[in-house]
Amino acid sequence: MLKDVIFAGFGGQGVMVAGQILSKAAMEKGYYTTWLPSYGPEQRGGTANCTVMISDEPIASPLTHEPTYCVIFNNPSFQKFEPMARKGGIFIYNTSMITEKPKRDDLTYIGIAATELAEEMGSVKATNMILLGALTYFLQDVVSLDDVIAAMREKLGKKKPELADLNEQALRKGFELAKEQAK
Amino acid sequence: MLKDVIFAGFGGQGVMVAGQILSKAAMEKGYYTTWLPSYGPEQRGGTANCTVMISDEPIASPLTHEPTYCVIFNNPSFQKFEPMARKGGIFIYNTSMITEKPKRDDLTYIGIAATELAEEMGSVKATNMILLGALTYFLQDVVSLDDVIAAMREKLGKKKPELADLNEQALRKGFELAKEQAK
Amino acid sequence: MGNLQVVYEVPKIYTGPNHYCPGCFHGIIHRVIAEILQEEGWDDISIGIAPVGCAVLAYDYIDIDWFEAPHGRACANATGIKWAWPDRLVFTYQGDGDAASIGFAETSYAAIRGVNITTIMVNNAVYGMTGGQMAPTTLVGMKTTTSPYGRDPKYAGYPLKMAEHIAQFEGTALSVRVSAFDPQHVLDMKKWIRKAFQYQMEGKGYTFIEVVSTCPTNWRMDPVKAAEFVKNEMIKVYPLGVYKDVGDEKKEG
Amino acid sequence: MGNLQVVYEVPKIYTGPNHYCPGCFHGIIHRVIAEILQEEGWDDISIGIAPVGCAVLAYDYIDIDWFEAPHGRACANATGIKWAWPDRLVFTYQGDGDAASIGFAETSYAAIRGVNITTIMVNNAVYGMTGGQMAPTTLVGMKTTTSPYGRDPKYAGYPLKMAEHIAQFEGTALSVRVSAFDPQHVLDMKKWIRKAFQYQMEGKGYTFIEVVSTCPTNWRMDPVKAAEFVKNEMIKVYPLGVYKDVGDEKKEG
Amino acid sequence: MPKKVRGVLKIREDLCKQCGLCVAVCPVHILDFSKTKINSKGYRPIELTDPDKCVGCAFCAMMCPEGVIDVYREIVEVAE
Amino acid sequence: MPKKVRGVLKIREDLCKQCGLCVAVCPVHILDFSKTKINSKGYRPIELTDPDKCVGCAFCAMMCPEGVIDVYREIVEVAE
Amino acid sequence: MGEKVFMKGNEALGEAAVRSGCRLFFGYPITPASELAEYMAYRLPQVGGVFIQAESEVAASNMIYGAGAAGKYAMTASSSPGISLMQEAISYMAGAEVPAVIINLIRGGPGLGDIQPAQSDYFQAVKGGGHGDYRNLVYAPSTLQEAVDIMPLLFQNAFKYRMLAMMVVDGLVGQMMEAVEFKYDIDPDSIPVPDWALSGKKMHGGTKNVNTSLELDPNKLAAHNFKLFEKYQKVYENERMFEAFELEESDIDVMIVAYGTAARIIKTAVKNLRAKGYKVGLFRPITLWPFPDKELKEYAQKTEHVLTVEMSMGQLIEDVKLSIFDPNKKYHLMPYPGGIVPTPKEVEDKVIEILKGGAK
Amino acid sequence: MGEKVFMKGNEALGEAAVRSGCRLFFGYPITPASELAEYMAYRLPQVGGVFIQAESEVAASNMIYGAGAAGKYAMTASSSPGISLMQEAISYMAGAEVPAVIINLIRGGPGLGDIQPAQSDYFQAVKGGGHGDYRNLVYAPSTLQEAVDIMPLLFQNAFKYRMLAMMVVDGLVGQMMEAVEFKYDIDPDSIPVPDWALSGKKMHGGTKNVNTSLELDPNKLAAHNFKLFEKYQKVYENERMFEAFELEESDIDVMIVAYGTAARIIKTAVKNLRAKGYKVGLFRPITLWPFPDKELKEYAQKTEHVLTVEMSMGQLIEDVKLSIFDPNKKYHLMPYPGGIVPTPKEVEDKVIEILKGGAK
Ligand SMILES: Cc1ncc(C[n+]2csc(CCOP(=O)(O)OP(=O)(O)O)c2C)c(N)n1
Ligand SMILES: Cc1ncc(C[n+]2csc(CCOP(=O)(O)OP(=O)(O)O)c2C)c(N)n1
Ligand code: SF4
Ligand code: SF4
Ligand code: SF4
Ligand code: SF4
Ligand code: SF4
Ligand code: SF4
Ligand SMILES: [Mg+2]
Ligand SMILES: [Mg+2]
Repeated sequence: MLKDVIFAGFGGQGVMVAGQILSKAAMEKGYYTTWLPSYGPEQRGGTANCTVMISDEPIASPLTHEPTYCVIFNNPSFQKFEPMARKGGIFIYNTSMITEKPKRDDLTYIGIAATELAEEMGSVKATNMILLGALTYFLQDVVSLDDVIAAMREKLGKKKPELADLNEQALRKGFELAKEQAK
Repeated sequence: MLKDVIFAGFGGQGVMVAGQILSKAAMEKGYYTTWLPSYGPEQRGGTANCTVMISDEPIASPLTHEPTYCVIFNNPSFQKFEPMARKGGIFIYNTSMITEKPKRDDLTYIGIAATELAEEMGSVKATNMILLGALTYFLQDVVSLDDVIAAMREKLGKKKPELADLNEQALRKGFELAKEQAK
Repeated sequence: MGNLQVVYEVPKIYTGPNHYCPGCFHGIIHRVIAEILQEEGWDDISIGIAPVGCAVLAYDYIDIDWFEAPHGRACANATGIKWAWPDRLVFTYQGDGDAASIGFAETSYAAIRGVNITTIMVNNAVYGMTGGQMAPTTLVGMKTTTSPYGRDPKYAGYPLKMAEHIAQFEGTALSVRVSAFDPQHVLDMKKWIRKAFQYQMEGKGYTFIEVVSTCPTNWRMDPVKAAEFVKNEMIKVYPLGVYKDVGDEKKEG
Repeated sequence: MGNLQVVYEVPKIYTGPNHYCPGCFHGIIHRVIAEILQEEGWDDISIGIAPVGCAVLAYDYIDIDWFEAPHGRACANATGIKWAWPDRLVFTYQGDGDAASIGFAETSYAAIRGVNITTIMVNNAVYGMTGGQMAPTTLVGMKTTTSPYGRDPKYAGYPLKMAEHIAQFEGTALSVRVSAFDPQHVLDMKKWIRKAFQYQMEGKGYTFIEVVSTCPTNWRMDPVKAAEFVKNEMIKVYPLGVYKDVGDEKKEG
Repeated sequence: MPKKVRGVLKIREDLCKQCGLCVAVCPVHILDFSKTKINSKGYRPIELTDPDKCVGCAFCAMMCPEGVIDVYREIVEVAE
Repeated sequence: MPKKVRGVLKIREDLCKQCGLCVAVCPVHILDFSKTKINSKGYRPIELTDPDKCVGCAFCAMMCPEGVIDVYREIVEVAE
Repeated sequence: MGEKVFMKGNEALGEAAVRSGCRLFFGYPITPASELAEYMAYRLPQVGGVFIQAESEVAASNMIYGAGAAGKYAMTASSSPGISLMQEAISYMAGAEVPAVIINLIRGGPGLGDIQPAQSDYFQAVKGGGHGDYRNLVYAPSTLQEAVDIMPLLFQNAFKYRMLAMMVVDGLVGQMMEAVEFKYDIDPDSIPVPDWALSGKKMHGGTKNVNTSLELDPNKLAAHNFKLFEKYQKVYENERMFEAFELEESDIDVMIVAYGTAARIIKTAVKNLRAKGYKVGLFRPITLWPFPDKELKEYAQKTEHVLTVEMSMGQLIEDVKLSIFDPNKKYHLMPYPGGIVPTPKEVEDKVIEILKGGAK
Repeated sequence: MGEKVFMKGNEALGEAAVRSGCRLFFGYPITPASELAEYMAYRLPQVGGVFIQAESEVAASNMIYGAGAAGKYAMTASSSPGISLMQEAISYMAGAEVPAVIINLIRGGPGLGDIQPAQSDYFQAVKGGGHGDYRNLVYAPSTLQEAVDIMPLLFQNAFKYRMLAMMVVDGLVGQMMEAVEFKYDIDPDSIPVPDWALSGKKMHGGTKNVNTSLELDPNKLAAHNFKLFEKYQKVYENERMFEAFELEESDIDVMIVAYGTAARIIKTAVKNLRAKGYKVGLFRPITLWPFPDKELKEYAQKTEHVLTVEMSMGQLIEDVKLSIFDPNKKYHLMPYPGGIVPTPKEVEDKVIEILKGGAK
């Protein structure tokens, strides 16, 4: 079993943290997992992305060139990763920021107005958690929603406990929305 | 034909210059020739030496490990080069400074009280020229005394013309003494 | 623009867009250099030396010949270039880490040797490009990624004052500390950079301009706050002023 | 020696013979350092850093632990050694080329960082070891093998004044220029080197002693003339004196 | 009719990074970020909230790191 | 009998390099290079031309780069 | 101890050094190695250690040189251009037999290049970056866990053999987060101060220690060189490390040789190829010097095709050829310069092409 | 022009550079290269050139880097430790394709070592002293006359290919006096300023020139690397130089491979051995990179025994083996580290021993 996930968006949209939380949740469940960011000055202003791999055996390559799961935060990332996504993969994207329209028929697209929803819930900062929650729905054979919530709390809870509750709500929201759309 | 000569003594005794003049004289006669000094901080205080090679074909090695001609200015150099000298070689040494006594029977030793003679002639600085003059006697198949005098004048004459005459005298003196002893 | 009178036009040789973070002074300083070069007609004979630091891509932003230097070595490269073309205008554009840490010797030696070049050193108290590490100019107590508990003089010593330092050398013709936190100071900066270039063209020796600048990103401040921090805190430690100016005394001999 | 009263005995830890040219001050300075270390009982806890320069073999002449540094890097090596053993007495012994040219950054940064070590820099205005090339300290107009027409400021800039330079940094506890051209100055030098070591043991910061010295060989002067040249010419450009002394103010915090 | 000098700005909106340095220094406080536009970089560029008040001092242009702003002056007649 | 202080030198002749720094600073001018000895390095080491005059000031020792000289004092009675 | 922590590579490398007993870090920031310095700046003060930000890599390398000569575990980390600036000190440390640890997170070159993962400092690390004849211990782990596991070995072998130990990895290892387990936590006070350390005479019986790389007599310097190479021979005999992955059969279609990140990625290719029925295996040197040449030669007997995949233009392949030294094998090279990381697919395609006879 | 002058090697090297059209020298003193700087300090002002004593070799290398990018012939000279300090700039010059000339008068290492003639910076010069994948032109003349003869080639090829040209010799060449003939005297004004030179826009049509080694996009950087290696391939094809000495017969008892001073000395050994009836010859690479590998392989067909004599511990021999790449030959090595120069006698004895079957 090998799950390969890409999170991609502008720097500052919480792309990196979303990936780290997923990876951490997987680790706590006993899986092998890697998290790899794009790095360097191109982060500044430009797009940033990270790759999460989850497997039940040691992970050879932390890089994926054909991601099965894509969590996409902005237009440039949509353009970059839609063609790369693996046939039959899951393509979750933030319709609040993305004007691009799905072009492939071999992917499951999950469009969520995550930024708007997050704003409604109290803070745009929860955007990434909504999208992560949505992803979690498709990764339940590996991590449950509770696992991800726990990982999120461990990662963020200490520093910003007030944010943790909001984030939990957001994760749950995303999960629900994915469930609905996936039907 | 290959002539290999070593000049050795304290720094400041004119060892290097004597070698350069010989080498220059040989070059002017159309021979291939090299002059190689020992170099570096060991020059300071310690002994210094230079090797002169003269040949009618390109010189492969500018180093000799068995010099045929040795011109020796002080005790440490006597000790160092006497054992190295080539069988049948010419070993010229300055008895004014050297207390060592010849130990081999396969060398032609030419002992000259060069420093004292030079002092008598007007300056200790001519010591090296007396010894070079002596050497010249043995190298006549390559350079004549006049060749060496000319080279000396070119090398030193411009800067110190007053010294040049003394030096010529010294070269002639050394040449004569060698001639006498060699008989 | 018809009967409109020009008050200010961005110089044509300032060629954006740039990659700097919003509000970073690097852009202001570039623009001002471009203004001077264009106004004086020096853009045709100028060679800029870009540093390794956030301004590494400076060569994309001013339309003159450019050299990209190894980290810290800009003044050595500039020395080579200047002696290749003694009548060209040669300047280095450097960060504080670049000019004052790894390049401390090369920068100082340009002054000691009195090389007829100009250095514009942008002091933002951190290593911007690499993610906000401590610079020699970091204030005591200031937290950076390599001084997470605040700069501690016991291990890291004290802020380095380059304008004062460079002023001490006989080879220095001009050493000035300026800033850009408000329009007046931008104009003042322009005046001194122009003077530095002029001195260079007159063969007066090494000229050095330190610009007290910002790094909103690594200071974790918005640009306006960062500009205020310069005004209120930075220039306490790095007082603006002219530390050396040989005036008209010294001409090339 | 029976009823003889000792006026002066060469310290036992000064272990000659050395390789220096006759009359070179390096020997005097070594001897004085040895005197202090022996008098204070510090020889047991001292680590000296020898330079690349004529004093490269300093480790043969004083009976303490020694490190031989790459050319110019003595202060960086000393920083590593000092942080390995913070309570040891760590000093660098360097030439002017070593400490002020190739090692300019490392020496300066010991001061900027306030590293608790001592540097003794021997300023003989030339590169002695390599055969008398120009040093940053060479006087204007002075002929050396790489300034055969005399040091020309147009290409080579102006003499570098290290004691003044080092004094400017906050991390510096003591910066003094001394000489050794007569017995009084030798004693004065001894006083200040001792003070530097004392400050170090008290954790006061970086201490720097510049000794205006001779190079009879490369100056092509006899030793007595060379000493006179120091007295009459060198100290005009390199005035002796205390450029910084924090006194008892600053203790390790 | 009385005349007065009025400033006119040319704004390269696409270059603006919404840093606010110009906004902070405008002596008559007429610069603000657009409520309606987002440029290609994703920033809300500046706009003049009250163009008539512009004195054409070019403080904004002086401060702009991106070279967004050109400043001109025109003489306008003022209705009493 | 009147007494006076006299300096006594211990000279490690083999270390001397004949540099003359000691000679130049001796306040009573009693140091000179040996006319007779040459040491193992080939130098003529210093010697006292008039040992009685030595005041034991140790100036010579202070200046000596080679650590040639130790200086002691003794009280001697002086014949009137 | 022993628990798994999810950590960024650079931080794990730093923690590994701390747990190896290292309390001295001297460094200068550079992408992608900066977080290692940053972690040390944060961590060392907590454990009584010292972090010094040097003014340059020249200075940093000379600080570890000093600290190593003083007998203490010391470390620096940098990336390619910074490592180039350390070459003089590295040569000196070899000459003076000073132990220290340097991590090179190699990035794309030459020059300023980029900051992506690369292996193009191979020659510099194993042949001669600095002047003179010398060797460094060079470890090239393939995963973060392996890097963490061997970290104590770097310090211990550096001190055992009195020589520099380098770890070469790349930005991928430094930037990646992964679960790592620290199986050790060595008390620095338990590490004896060597008797050659510069620590003041009184620490070692009153006889002075001198640390120098100078020897003006060429005969003595030559003897010193021969002595060093005897030591290196011992290191060669004791310290070669490698992994043979899927190389059990006696006949292998293609043997791939790769190290570090390239090797890690190639394991995927090997698995995929195996799934398709190709007998493919990977020979992975873990020590680049001493290079496991005997072992590589041995495994090469099993195959006709040797495919070297390296994130450089053809550096590793020289050691591969020198090890096997058999003109009857077919040697293939996939060079990945400039910060490009190979993909399993590319390697799979190449292997298939080789076996179809399409590749030379 | 054309007359023979009796000159010290370092001075002749300087004069050769001046007559090649070089008017810019940036250097830092070091034994045994100092006299070259000293000569330039004396000579350049006479011909309107500029001598700058840099504050360090780091600075010197960056000064020639700047001057080369400005389109002018520029040069520095140093010896081993100084060359180590230049490795960052050397890598940058390769990446940015900046031409310049560096002379390395190699001395015994590692570390401070000694100041005697050595060849132990071979790997550093030809493999990778600096970071990243790159090559320098490396010339290793064997006599002063040869050094003088090829000096213009260094500058011209540096500019032709936009890359660094190094000359590696040793203190023996620098310190020796010998008669040299200068067969050229090139007017610097006759050398065109390249259109890529940084000289101010107006010099090249108003469009700016940028000289950089930075390329943050790894795909572009990889492409740049491949482009560089295409250039290197061209250099390899055009510029290999070697001498085959006494290698005419179709069967040779022992072929010695050596370069520089070692080769010069071995010619004596070859003559002596020939006089004794041994069929011995010398293969002498003149360019160390590009290495004359094809030619060496060709000549190696004639012999069973290949004896590498190098003033280092075993560096040249790797390229010898890679070139010949035939396990059926017998490879012998005489390593001379630390500043020791081989004697003809030692080499003669070794050859005789080999032919008696005594040597492995
Ligand atoms: C030899 C070397 N060391 C380190 C680096 C990494 N590096 C790039 S920029 C930089 C510091 C930049 O800081 P500064 O000069 O202050 O410029 P800023 O980014 O703050 O404008 C460093 C350390 C490098 N590229 N090369
Ligand atoms: C990297 C390097 N560059 C140059 C040298 C050569 N070198 C040895 S000593 C020296 C200068 C010594 O001068 P200084 O430091 O003034 O000491 P002095 O001999 O005058 O006491 C130089 C340039 C070297 N050994 N290493
Ligand atoms: S990191 Fe700092 S210095 Fe660099 S561009 Fe951003 S704000 Fe400016
Ligand atoms: S060369 Fe000069 S500094 Fe060196 S030992 Fe001789 S006199 Fe002293
Ligand atoms: S020109 Fe002056 S008044 Fe007008 S918008 Fe700009 S800052 Fe404000
Ligand atoms: S200063 Fe320039 S970039 Fe900043 S907000 Fe104003 S116009 Fe935009
Ligand atoms: S002790 Fe004083 S008086 Fe006596 S010899 Fe020495 S200098 Fe002269
Ligand atoms: S100072 Fe010392 S070395 Fe010099 S002459 Fe006097 S005793 Fe001899
Ligand atoms: Mg900065
Ligand atoms: Mg000096």
